[in-house]
Amino acid sequence: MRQLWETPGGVHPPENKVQSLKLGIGHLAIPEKLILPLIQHIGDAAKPCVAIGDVVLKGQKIASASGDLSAPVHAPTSGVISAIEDRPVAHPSGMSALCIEIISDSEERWIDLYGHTDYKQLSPQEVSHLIADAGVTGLGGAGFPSAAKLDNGRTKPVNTLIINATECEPYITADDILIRERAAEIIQGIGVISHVLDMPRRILIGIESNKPEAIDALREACKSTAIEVVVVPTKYPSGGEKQLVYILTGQEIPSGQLPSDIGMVCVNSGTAFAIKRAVIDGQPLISRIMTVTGDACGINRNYEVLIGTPVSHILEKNKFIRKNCSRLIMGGPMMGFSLSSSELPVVKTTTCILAPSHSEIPEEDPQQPCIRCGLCAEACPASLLPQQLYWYAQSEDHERLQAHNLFDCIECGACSYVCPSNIPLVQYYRSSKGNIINSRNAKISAAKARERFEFRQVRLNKAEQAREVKREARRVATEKAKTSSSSAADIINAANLRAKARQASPDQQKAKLERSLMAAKMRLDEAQERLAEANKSGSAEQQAQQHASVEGARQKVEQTKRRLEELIR
Amino acid sequence: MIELLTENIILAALVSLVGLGVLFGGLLGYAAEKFKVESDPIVEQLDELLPQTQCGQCGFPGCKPYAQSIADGDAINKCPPGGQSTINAIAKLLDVAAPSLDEEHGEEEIRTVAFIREDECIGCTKCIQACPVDAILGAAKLMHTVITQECTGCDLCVEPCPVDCIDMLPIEEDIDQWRWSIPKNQHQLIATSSSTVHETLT
Amino acid sequence: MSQGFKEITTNGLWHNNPALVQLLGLCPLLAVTSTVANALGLGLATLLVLVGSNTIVSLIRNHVSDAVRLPVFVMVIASFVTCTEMLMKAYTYELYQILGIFVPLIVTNCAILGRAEGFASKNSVGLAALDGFMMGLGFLLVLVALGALRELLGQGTLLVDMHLLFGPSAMNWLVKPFGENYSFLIFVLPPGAFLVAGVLIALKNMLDNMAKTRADSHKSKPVKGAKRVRTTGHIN
Amino acid sequence: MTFKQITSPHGHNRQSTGRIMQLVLIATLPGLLVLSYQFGWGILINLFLAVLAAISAEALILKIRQRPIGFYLQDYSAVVTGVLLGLSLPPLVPWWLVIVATVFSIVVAKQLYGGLGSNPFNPAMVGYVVVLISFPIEMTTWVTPVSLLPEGVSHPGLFESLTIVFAGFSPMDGVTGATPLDLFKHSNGLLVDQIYQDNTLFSSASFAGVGWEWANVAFLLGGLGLLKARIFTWHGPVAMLVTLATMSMLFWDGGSSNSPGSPLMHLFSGASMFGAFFIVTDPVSSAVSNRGRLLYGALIGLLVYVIRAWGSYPDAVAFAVLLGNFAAPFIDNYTVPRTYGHNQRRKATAKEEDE
Repeated sequence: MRQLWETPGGVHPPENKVQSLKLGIGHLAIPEKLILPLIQHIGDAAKPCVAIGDVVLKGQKIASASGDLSAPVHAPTSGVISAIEDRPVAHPSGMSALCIEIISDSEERWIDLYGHTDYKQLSPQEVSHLIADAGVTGLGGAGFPSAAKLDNGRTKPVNTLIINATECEPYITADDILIRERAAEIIQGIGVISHVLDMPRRILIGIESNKPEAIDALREACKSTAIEVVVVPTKYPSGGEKQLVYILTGQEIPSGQLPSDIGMVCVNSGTAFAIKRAVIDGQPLISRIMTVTGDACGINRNYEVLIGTPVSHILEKNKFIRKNCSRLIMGGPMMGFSLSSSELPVVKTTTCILAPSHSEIPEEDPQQPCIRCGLCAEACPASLLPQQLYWYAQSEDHERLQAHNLFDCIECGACSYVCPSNIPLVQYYRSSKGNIINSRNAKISAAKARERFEFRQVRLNKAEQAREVKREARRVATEKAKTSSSSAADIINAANLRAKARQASPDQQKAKLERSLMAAKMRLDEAQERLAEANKSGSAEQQAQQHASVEGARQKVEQTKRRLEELIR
Repeated sequence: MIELLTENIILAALVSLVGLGVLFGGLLGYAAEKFKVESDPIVEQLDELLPQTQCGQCGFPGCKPYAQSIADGDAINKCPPGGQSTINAIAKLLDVAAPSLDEEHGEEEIRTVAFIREDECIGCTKCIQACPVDAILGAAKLMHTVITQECTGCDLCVEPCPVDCIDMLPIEEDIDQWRWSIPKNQHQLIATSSSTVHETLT
Repeated sequence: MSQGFKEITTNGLWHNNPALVQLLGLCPLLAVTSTVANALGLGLATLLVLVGSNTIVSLIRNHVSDAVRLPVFVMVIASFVTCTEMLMKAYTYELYQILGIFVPLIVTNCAILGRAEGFASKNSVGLAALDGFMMGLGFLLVLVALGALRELLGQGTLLVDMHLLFGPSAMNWLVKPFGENYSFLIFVLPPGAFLVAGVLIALKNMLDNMAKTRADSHKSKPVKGAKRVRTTGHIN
Repeated sequence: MTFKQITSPHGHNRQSTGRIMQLVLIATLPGLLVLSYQFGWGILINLFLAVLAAISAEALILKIRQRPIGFYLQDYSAVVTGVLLGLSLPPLVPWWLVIVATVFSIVVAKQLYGGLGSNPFNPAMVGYVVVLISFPIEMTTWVTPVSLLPEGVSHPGLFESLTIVFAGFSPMDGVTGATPLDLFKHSNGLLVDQIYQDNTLFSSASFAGVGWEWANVAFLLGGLGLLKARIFTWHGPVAMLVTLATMSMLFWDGGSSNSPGSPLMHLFSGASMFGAFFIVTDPVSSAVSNRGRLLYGALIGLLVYVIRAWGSYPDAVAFAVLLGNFAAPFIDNYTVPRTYGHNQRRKATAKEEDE
């Protein structure tokens, strides 16, 4: 038995995993429309590389990665591009982002696939490129582009590869069922990853003790390999990357750093599966295993769902009853976010659609004062002091918040879960983090503005000084001319110079007047348009008003014209 | 000498007091030289806290002059773009009570950026001259445009524009800039019965 | 820095009251206000010192270098405290014994040094003396109010021991509104002083707030943005 | 279909402040029963008066502060304060004393600081201390435990108790007497053995003074129940009791005339157990981290012994707790736990340096 380390804190919410494990992985009919957000991962949004009306094949790239930290998007089925526009996406804000919509032709015509069963012949770079090109991102939660993660791991020596199969959130069973049914493919995927990482010294699969069947399947699949299946005690949130690393190795990822900084790479088991598909089968990431559960759904099970499928399509096929549903959650109950609408599409990071009934997850009770009971501090897996953070978040004391390591909070929700006063602690932390980042940014841009302002002052001063020098020189010259031998030639010269200087100005004046004439005319046109409109539909008062403004504009035009003529004369 | 002092108490008192005075005076003078505090760069610290919009709403030509003026004892509530948070920060720095914003200098408004309606711009360069942070690009008789990232939203360019083609637009929040908001804290709401508390939740 | 008579008066008695607003001189304030007589005694002594020190400080203000002003002020104050102490020994010896160390401790009362530094050293003699008187009076009034409340709440009497100040005829000023056996020790002890002083400050703030809201409703709104200047020079 | 947007986590372990307070109330029951058996109706009258006053005072202040009354009363914190006060005040004290203590607790110590969660001091102990130093005579008169009552004398009945409390009659002779800690305080010059022999309070006791020993055992039981229900952690109470025991062990010199008493006597006399499990564990006014609570408890244990042994009051839990409350923010400052991924602990007052 491998030694395990125990993380501080943690909670044991009811697991509720049995419901969705009664049936195996199911398949859904292809929806009529698929909506593919261009940003389904951490980093920069992908750039569309198709146009409206294009016919695309299943697996065809429709948006390519832009920059290092980005991932391409592929068509999940064959069909026609019907829109490239802002649509509401699955995001806690409920806001919109650029999406590509495909109307399916339900023919499922694939592009040609090129698998690389002989990937070991390829260099790690080439394999990583294959992964990047298939649009594989972390399927567990945040959606970090996998190739970027592996590349980053390759820059430093990696001695440990950790496969995260803990799935500690209640309700979610996507990884569990995937392992049960497709363990062998996951192991193949791990092989690909370890090839990219130059064969790390040890490979550990962390899996929670509440998945006996999956554990057996993994052990069976790992028999002839060096991969070690490590069963960790069931506790939320042992599936957090930092927590799992500590449980398995006793090492902590230093604050603000990545696992690769201590020679580790942590990959989700679903991601390993997607990498296998991408490299060995040549299939881009266009579908994922996802749990559909909650009492408001008649059927609870896992599906292999095409990315971009609207949630409503999935719910319809699962005997969803709206009136029973208290809220619609994407992700698990602890860290998932509630959806404002069921029309939003499933993305690469969607692990679960949870539609709980009112009795399952009732309305929150009103918030009560914090009594500093300390339950939150006991539950915190990062050993923070949540009640102090809450206090400082309320008073917006950013310095103290940072001194209390707010940014080490992983937003797991354990503190809010145990809080007897129903304080939405996590929301306070998220909001404070946002405020701190905003004020950091504001500071940076203020510094920039100051720099520009000061530079401008210096520039203006210089110009002024130069002018002053010239003026002074002129004054000296004229005085010299006056006092000394005021010869006729000099006088004439000076007069000529002055005249020249003056002549320049009428030109400028003319230009200026011309400009204002143009502007005045433009305004007159506008005013007349408005008058016409008012005459058509407005009240008498409006008409009179518009009339007056037209009159005013006309006068201005006349006036400018007159002045221009005077000048020319 | 000592005899003289012991016999003449008043003289003794005088001598000892004068002696003490000289001693402590010397000590004070020495300490004043030895532990001299370098001049406090308070102006820099104040300038750091001001929003650097350079808008002039405080009545000073730029943030730095206002910072100087605060250091000289001016009121700290004259900066509308910075708003209450800036006032609080300055008050904390100076260890004084934070007043509320002086409305004679304007109101705290949401941040905006200038936007030039480009088809109306006649290329007069007045806004370029007016911009305190050189955030407007353009040349004479050519259309101008605002570098949005550099614009501080001071609106100094709006007034000089002869054709009124500059708008101050609020910065729109997109999905990247969206932040969670602080939850409404019900127990601090002033309410008169528990039913209203429940209502505020929904 | 020239303030009018009215301003100095209201500042001393109310707006800038040393005890309620500046929270200066809290040590005697809390320690000796267990009865009206104590409070009045110490208040009068402080008043005397404050007027005297303010006057002298104002007189010498142009002859003292900045570096040594504080020692000089303290010296001046200490002289007056000594005078006062001697006076009290001479005329109200029993009260002096009750007040004990707190009479010499007037030297350390920051309210006095504060006024010397903050006002007397910047104003003419007349104004400084007036300021000393008004500040002293403000302090005295708070002391007496505190003393009266604590005496009443703590031992159920009012104006006990007044004969120490005003002679034997004051013996029968004593009032016992709650009967003979009343006692609520906490108000006689220092914690009670904190409580009562806190309540007094709260009361003052409440009155101020009420006055402010009343004044605000009359005041015309200032023009918004009236004081703006152009940071970018003149635009023609 | 549109849905309501709610922040994560979704779901909650259904523990609520009100429920925690109810459990605390239930846990005081064994102690209440033993006290009532030992000292008669006075305890129940105290309890009733204190709870009534606490609820009324809380409601009144909430009304003045324009806060929802029903909502705040539901958290039972006022009731808990009332019950704790009722249990700690001597039986058969005048009614107004109970009212003064409770009103002080709720109004001054709790609501003036901002209500539940914002009070730096334990409200019940503030109320107790206020009446203790204001009315020393009333507060040091305890009722004799039932088994030590003289022949033919019994505790006053309910009606009689009520007249004593409300009409100000004094109880019969023999009904009141000293407490074990009182005895130790006021029997200078006697060997501990002599004290034990001379006083029935000890000679007929099982281990630490008739009446109080069983009341303490009952509070210990209630406290262990709360510990089992995970209402609080073991750190505070255990630290306090261990320190108290250690101190009394260190200064237990086998029973000389200077000895302040045996460890057993200290642990099971006065308000030791009550304080350890019902006062020290008050989350609002204690230190927040587990290490902090260890220190906090230890400090209180130390202070209890110091005041009992060398101070002028026989029992000291209330004073020790208030002093501990003073120190709690200071303790918090130095006991911030080490965060995951950081090498060093930080002080709570530390401020982030801008990088």
